[in-house]
Amino acid sequence: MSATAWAWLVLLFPLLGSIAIALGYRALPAKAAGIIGTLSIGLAFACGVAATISLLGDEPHSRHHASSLWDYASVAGLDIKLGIFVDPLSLFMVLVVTGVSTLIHLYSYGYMQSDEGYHRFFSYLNFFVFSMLLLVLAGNFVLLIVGWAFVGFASYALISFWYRRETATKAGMKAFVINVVGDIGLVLAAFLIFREVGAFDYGTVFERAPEVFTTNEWTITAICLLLLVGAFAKSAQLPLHTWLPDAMEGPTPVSSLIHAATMVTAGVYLIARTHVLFELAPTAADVAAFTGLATLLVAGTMALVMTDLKRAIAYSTMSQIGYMIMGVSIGAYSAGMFHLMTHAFFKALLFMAAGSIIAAMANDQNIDRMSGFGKAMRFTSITFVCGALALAAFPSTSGFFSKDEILAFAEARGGMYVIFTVLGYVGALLTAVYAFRLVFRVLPGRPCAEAQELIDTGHVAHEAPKNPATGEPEDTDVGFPGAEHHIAEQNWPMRAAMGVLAVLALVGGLVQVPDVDHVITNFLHPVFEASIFEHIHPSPRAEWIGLGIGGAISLLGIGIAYYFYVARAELPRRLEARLRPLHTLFVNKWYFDELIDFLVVRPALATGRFADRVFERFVVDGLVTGTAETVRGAGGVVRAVQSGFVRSYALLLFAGFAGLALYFLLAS
Amino acid sequence: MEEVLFFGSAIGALGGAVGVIALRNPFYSVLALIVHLFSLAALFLLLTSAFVAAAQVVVYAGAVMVLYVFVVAYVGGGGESAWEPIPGQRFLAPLLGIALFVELSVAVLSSSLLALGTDGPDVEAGFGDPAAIGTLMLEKFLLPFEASSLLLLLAAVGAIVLAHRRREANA
Amino acid sequence: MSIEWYIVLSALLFSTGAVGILIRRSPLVILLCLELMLNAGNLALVAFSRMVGNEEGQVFAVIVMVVAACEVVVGLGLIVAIFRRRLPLNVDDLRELRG
Amino acid sequence: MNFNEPTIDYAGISPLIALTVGLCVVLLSAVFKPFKRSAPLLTMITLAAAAGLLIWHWDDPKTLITGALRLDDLAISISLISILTAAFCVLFSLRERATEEAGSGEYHALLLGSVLGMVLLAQATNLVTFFVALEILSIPLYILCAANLRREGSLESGLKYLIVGSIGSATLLYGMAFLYGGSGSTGFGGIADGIAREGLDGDPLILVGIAMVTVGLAFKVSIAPFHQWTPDVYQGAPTPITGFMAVATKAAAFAVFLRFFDVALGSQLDVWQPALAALAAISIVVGNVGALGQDSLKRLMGWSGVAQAGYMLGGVVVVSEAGTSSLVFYLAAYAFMNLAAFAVIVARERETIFGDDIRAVRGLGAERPLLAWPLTISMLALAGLPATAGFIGKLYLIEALVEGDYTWLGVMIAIGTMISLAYYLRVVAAMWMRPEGESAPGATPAIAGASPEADPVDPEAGRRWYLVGPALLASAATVFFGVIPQPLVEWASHAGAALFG
Amino acid sequence: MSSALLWAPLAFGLVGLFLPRRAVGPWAVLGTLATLGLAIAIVVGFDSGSSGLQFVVDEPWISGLGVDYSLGVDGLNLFLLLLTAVLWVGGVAFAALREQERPKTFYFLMLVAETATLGAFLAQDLLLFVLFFDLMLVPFYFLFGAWGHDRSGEGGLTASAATLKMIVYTLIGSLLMLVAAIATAILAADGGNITFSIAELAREPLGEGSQRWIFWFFAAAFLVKMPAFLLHGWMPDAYRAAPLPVLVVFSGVLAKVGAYGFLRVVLPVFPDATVEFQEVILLIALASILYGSAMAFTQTNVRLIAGYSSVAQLGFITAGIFALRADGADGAILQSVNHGLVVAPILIIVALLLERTGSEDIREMGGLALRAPVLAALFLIVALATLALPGSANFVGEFYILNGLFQEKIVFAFVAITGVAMSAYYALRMYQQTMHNRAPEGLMSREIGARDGLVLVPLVLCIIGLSLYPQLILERTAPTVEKTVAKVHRDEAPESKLVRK
Repeated sequence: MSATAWAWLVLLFPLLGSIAIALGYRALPAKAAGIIGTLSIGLAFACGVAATISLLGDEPHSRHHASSLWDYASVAGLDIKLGIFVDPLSLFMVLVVTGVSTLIHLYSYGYMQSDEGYHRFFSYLNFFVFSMLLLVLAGNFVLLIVGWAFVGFASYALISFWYRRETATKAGMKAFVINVVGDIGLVLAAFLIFREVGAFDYGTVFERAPEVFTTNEWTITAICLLLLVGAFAKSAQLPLHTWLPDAMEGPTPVSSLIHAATMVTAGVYLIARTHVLFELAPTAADVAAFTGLATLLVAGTMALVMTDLKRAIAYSTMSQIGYMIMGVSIGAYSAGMFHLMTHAFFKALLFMAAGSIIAAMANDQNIDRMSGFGKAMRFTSITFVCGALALAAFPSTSGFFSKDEILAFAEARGGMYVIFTVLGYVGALLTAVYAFRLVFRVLPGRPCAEAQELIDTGHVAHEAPKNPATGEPEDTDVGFPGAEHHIAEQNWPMRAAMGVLAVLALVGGLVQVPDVDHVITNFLHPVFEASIFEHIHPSPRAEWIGLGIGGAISLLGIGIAYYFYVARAELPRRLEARLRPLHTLFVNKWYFDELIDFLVVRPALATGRFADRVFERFVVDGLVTGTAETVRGAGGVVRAVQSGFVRSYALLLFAGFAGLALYFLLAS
Repeated sequence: MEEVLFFGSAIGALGGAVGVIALRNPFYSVLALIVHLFSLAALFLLLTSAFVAAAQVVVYAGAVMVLYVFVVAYVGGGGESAWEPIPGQRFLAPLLGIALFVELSVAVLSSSLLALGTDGPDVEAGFGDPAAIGTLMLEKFLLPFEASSLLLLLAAVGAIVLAHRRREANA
Repeated sequence: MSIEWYIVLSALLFSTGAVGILIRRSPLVILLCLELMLNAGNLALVAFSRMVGNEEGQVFAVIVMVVAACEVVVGLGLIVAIFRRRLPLNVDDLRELRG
Repeated sequence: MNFNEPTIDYAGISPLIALTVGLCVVLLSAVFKPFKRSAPLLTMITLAAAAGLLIWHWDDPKTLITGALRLDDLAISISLISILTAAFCVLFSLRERATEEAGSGEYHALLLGSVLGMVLLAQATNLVTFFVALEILSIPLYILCAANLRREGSLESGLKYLIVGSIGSATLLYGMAFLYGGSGSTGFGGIADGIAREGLDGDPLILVGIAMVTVGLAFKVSIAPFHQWTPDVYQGAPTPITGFMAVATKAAAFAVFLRFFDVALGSQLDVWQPALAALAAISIVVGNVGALGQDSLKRLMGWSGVAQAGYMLGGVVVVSEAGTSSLVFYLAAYAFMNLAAFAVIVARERETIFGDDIRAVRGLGAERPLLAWPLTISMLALAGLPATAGFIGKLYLIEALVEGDYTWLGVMIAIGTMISLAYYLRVVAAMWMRPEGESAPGATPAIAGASPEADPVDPEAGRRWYLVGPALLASAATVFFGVIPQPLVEWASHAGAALFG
Repeated sequence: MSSALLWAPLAFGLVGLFLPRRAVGPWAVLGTLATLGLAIAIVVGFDSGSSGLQFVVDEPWISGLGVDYSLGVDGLNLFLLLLTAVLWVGGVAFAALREQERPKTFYFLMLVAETATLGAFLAQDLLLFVLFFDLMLVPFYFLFGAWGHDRSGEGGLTASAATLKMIVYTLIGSLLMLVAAIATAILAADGGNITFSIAELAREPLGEGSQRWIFWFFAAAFLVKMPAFLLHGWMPDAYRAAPLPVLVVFSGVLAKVGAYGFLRVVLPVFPDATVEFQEVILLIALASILYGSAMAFTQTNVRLIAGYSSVAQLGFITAGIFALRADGADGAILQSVNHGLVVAPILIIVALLLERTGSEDIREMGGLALRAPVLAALFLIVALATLALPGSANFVGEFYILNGLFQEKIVFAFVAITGVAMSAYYALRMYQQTMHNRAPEGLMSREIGARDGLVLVPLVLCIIGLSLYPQLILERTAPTVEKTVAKVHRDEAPESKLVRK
């Protein structure tokens, strides 16, 4: 069976799963939904593997296949088929997505058990996976946009999964609208591409692009910038990132799947996928790279001060994606994708661990209230630490190799790109610090009430949960985890998922060790062989030096974290007091929300209100009533003349007579 | 001589007319109209239309005016108040009158029709005498003539409808 | 005596009649004024008939007299009817219908 | 002294004879007790006979009695419209108060007289006939308007009509005098020749003559600014008569309008065309604007009549076959639309205490669908909405106008129609929709209903065959000719051909 | 075939008048279903390859005036006909599930409306088109007025006032269009014999000068009907007054007739004027998009949200047409169908919400999804289609439109696309506020009933099906559109860009 056939199956299973669960929302027992959901993704993963194998079967040069089912909308010179494009890159994404998703489904199977909306959840989740796969497998820009929007919708649906929470619905709306802005960017890019190249499908576009465009001509730059709008919106890069932290309103598995492992990395994939165009528009590429850099630093600072566990991790996600964007835009494609993969492992893991802690805290996500879970939840803590280590790029962990490869490449490209290496390491320091800040604030220390209860009784029971944001009581009937929580330890599916990921987080990096093996690079090579950066290869020496520095920095970071949060726990307060303005800036997320609110939201609403209150009433309606009034007024005059005096009638008659006669006299 | 006659009767006609509209008491107005009619008849004679003149005297001054007098006597022609309820009427009415007069005369005087300036062609003796008129009426204008008789009938019926004293039966 | 004189005179009479209708309120007098206007027409007709030298105008005039008579008859009939209904014999007071 | 009697084509004048005889018979029937109630029947027979005789002459035009009359398809079609209207009027007049007041015989005799006048007028081809016919048409109407002697409004309308009408005739006469003077002839054809012979093209004498004739005719068809009598008289007159006047008078007057201006004054075209166009525009505006917010339905019809006259005058303005045909078509359509409406008004006037006030038709849709539908259709048709004869009529008129380079007048018609929707649909709304904010029915009776001389209420009037029947018939015709207009178009085009063919 | 399709609803309506009250509803549904059957038959029998007219009927109707009864189907109207048939089934069926007062009249009018609308789409004779275009309004005038809601209590208008406003406002356009149509025919004929056949008129266009003013007369009619920005004054009141089942078809179909008119009449017959005024119309379209969206997200009444979003959507459609490129026009037609398919379910859902919450104000709703998951799901799908989520047919429509605009007038495209973002906000907001968040105190929601589901689900299935295979419409539309757009000589094949390189 050909790779494309397998690829179609990859798409098919999640879709079927989603539909089946949705239609059977009354018939199916809860567990069944979970099982179907998990299985369908598992099958998708299997098919993905099969596709990969059959792809590896054929010549490196011919490792790309397009296949289409039917004409989707092909008239008037536009040619849009329902087609997919299978090559190592897309399959790499397929594997990462389906693989991680399977584990997260498994995790959710346990985690969401006490949730009323169980069917809905799995239906949405499957739909998300389908959309994500559509995104990565799409064979032309239009279908890419479709997948792009579908994941956006799925993310919306899952963010506002607990839809009775005002905070959740608001967050969902925010995420959706910002993502639509991204879509628009893509759509305009597509138009421009069509205008210049006359086609939408990858094959034609990438083939013709070099002869159609001259490097850095404005059109290609415009195209790439528009693509970037889409990428940034999806991957939460500055300044379109504000939706991501709010998205943490959704159930934790969602955060771990969509907002850590898969969807948010779509931007990275997009740039890698369209690298042909970006290499024609270096300016745009640099813009992307610098944005990535900025994001990774800014996000890092925010992650440092957040007291909300999930939000903190979310910011770290932003910053990690910053690395990837940076990587793929400076040409370190395989490195970027590599980091994408490792990040998927450890970030998903971190969220899962955080999830089980938060569950134990009855959805209180405030780390100030957490402590002593090390004893209370041993398994969770271990996995959490694994994740943290990988994130902090602790030597030999997955993050260690992937992050470093990017920086090494930047260094190898030389010139101004060295900046990326330098600041990249600064970011790395930040990362290590905030990662272990979390670890040290949550795990060690005197157990807090919940932790204690857990230690004593082996389970926790709470009064009706409250929305931490608004403090209003949650109504559990819409599907909010009830008073009875599922703690990771006590639930094998969750353990399994976390265990596997923990291992991957630790050893996942070994697939790509300088000088030793280059599994990913080799696998992706056919995609990028035409790239102009293909010749750039950091020397093994440089790489090992880089690794050395990286390891040192991460250890340093961990050390700092220990010093601040364990050894001298009162220091942070003092520091805050010292650097008050900086701290407030970070805590308020650099005021991005306020900025956008001021620049976009308010004006829009103001216009709307003006239109409604003033324009509609006075101009539009005035147009109608005005005319009506004039006519009616004329009527009044005519009827006033109709006085009922026969003599005045006669008068008018004679007047008319005189007038008429006068006209005729003049005409004579 | 003709001038004298013309102006005499013209003044009579005009005077009569003015009398009609100026005199407060309807009864006097009627009398004024009679004067007017007679002088008009004279003018007709000047225009060598004997039959019309005769008809004028007989029909109008005879029949119609008598009818008038009766009615006035019946309803009692009280004078009317000088108060003018319609704004501008008293001011506009004469104005319009003058305007009409001017326009009509201009139309006549500025006409390029030469015959207007003449006394008209000299006509043979029979012109406008009953015989001639009668012939026309029975030949060319037979239908209008008959029709007008029908009109008289209808008018009579109308008068009955309007003026007959209704028996209270069907009221 | 040229025809113009007659026509101008008739025009004068016509206007007089018109003015009369405009300023008088008694229906009786208004009827009289209508007579004036018709007679002005007659005078014009007869004068013209003299001018063009055929009697058609005169015949017309005679018929107009008949018509005038009929109008008078009907008008007087109306006046009588109104009088019988005990309504004021003043056209200004007959304005129930207006607007 | 000898005179050679004119050759008289008795066949040709047979319709006139029929009407005359019928008139006399009806009049006599009033005198003999046994026939007291037979007047309506006799009238109907007379009308039928006349109509038959007219149709008999369809399509063979001839000049009658030494050029006094011209019996052609224009005359015939117009006469038929008048006769049809009269027939409806007879039905409406059954059980009508005015009929009893005036005495059935006299009433119908006068009606027939008026019809006779119209038939004459439609055929008239010389000034004298023209004038006499006009008077025969008008004088009975003066009387009929006042026929409901108990009601002040009726008398008032009669007197107003008489006074203003006589001014109109006097003016008309004076204008005729001028034209006679200028051309030395009283025949339409003669006038045209005379003007040419004397070389009086554009001579003030002639033109002012035309002006005065225009005033006289415009008054008859109630063109603004000579329209003011219309609403008052329409409202005051007995409703059947109003219906009759509204349609028949217009038809006849327009017939002579066409004939006189196109035959006698065709040469002065370029002078009077713009004037008439202007008048048309004025009355379109004035009529429609005046009708807004009228509560009395008859009055409303009066104002709308002014506007409609404006539309129709367009047919005269463009001196063309199409113009004539369209005008005739519109008149026919107009007859159906109006008669349907008046049938309903008569019925409601008799069965409610509101007289002809709009409140009389409120809730009609639920109460009397058989009346509501005709009135609705007629209103929609008058408003020129599609699938009604009214739409086709407007289409026809506008097409003629555009062909005659009077597109702007066509646009005026369109604009007028828009305004007119406001009041036509108000009536429809009253019938079908929940009453607007104003006082609920029965709160205060209408002016007409309230006055002591109110006619007795006949709660069954809404079911009488002689009211419902005509209403349905007329509205059915309105729709029929809206959907299948071809026959009527053919018919009208004959009329057009009569003048220009 | 075309004739059958055209008259079927009317026939059923007439029969319905003579059925017992209870049977009318089902009978009407049957009628609409039969019509739908015919429409489907036409779509099936349609030869997607050809660009010419099919199922042609061409009989002389009023030969005197050059008006023919000529119908035909081609790519432009094929799916609009189908849409009409579908939505009418939806609207009538939904109405039939509820108690209607005066059911006979109600369903009769509904079916008349369907015939009129189908007529407007089918007509290939300019005057026939105008006729049906005007006729469409009449039944809706009654339906809104007599079965509508009185809003005078809440600072709005009474039903009759609102509907009067609507009809007068919209007829202003159509009446001018009547004049314009006639002028077109006569000028085109000049002297020769008149024809209104659109194909004939398109053969050789009029002179620049006359095209200019005639173009605007037509444009006015279409823009008002849509309604476009500044001319939408009638819309809010009408939408608030309308009974929902009627609004379903009204807002679903009638607006499209305007857009269709541009394609059917304006582009082919007035090509030069079209090119000349392209920018002006595009500006109006943009204004509609932005203003409609801006209004839509300030409104809290669900009807008005739907109404203003329609303004925006029609803006898109107009923009697509006046891109004067094949792709734009293709998108416009596709989008017309899509919009019809989404706005109808939305309004049906509004009706259901009204029955559950007793309010149409989204501020007074919330949390309904809890008890009505299915209803919520359906609503969600519709909402997503409304905001043209990529993957929906609406997206394809907008994509084509905007692509056409982009290639033709890049700046306009950039402005227009902001409308997409806004639509995302207001559509989602409408869904969230009603289905999500906390329910107000004492608000008891309930699941959608099976029979209502029977009405709603098929519509939603149509949306989904079309989303999966929009090519269905596009490939049948394309050939005719190509031809139509070619008429304005602006059609560049997209590849031509490549030649430059």
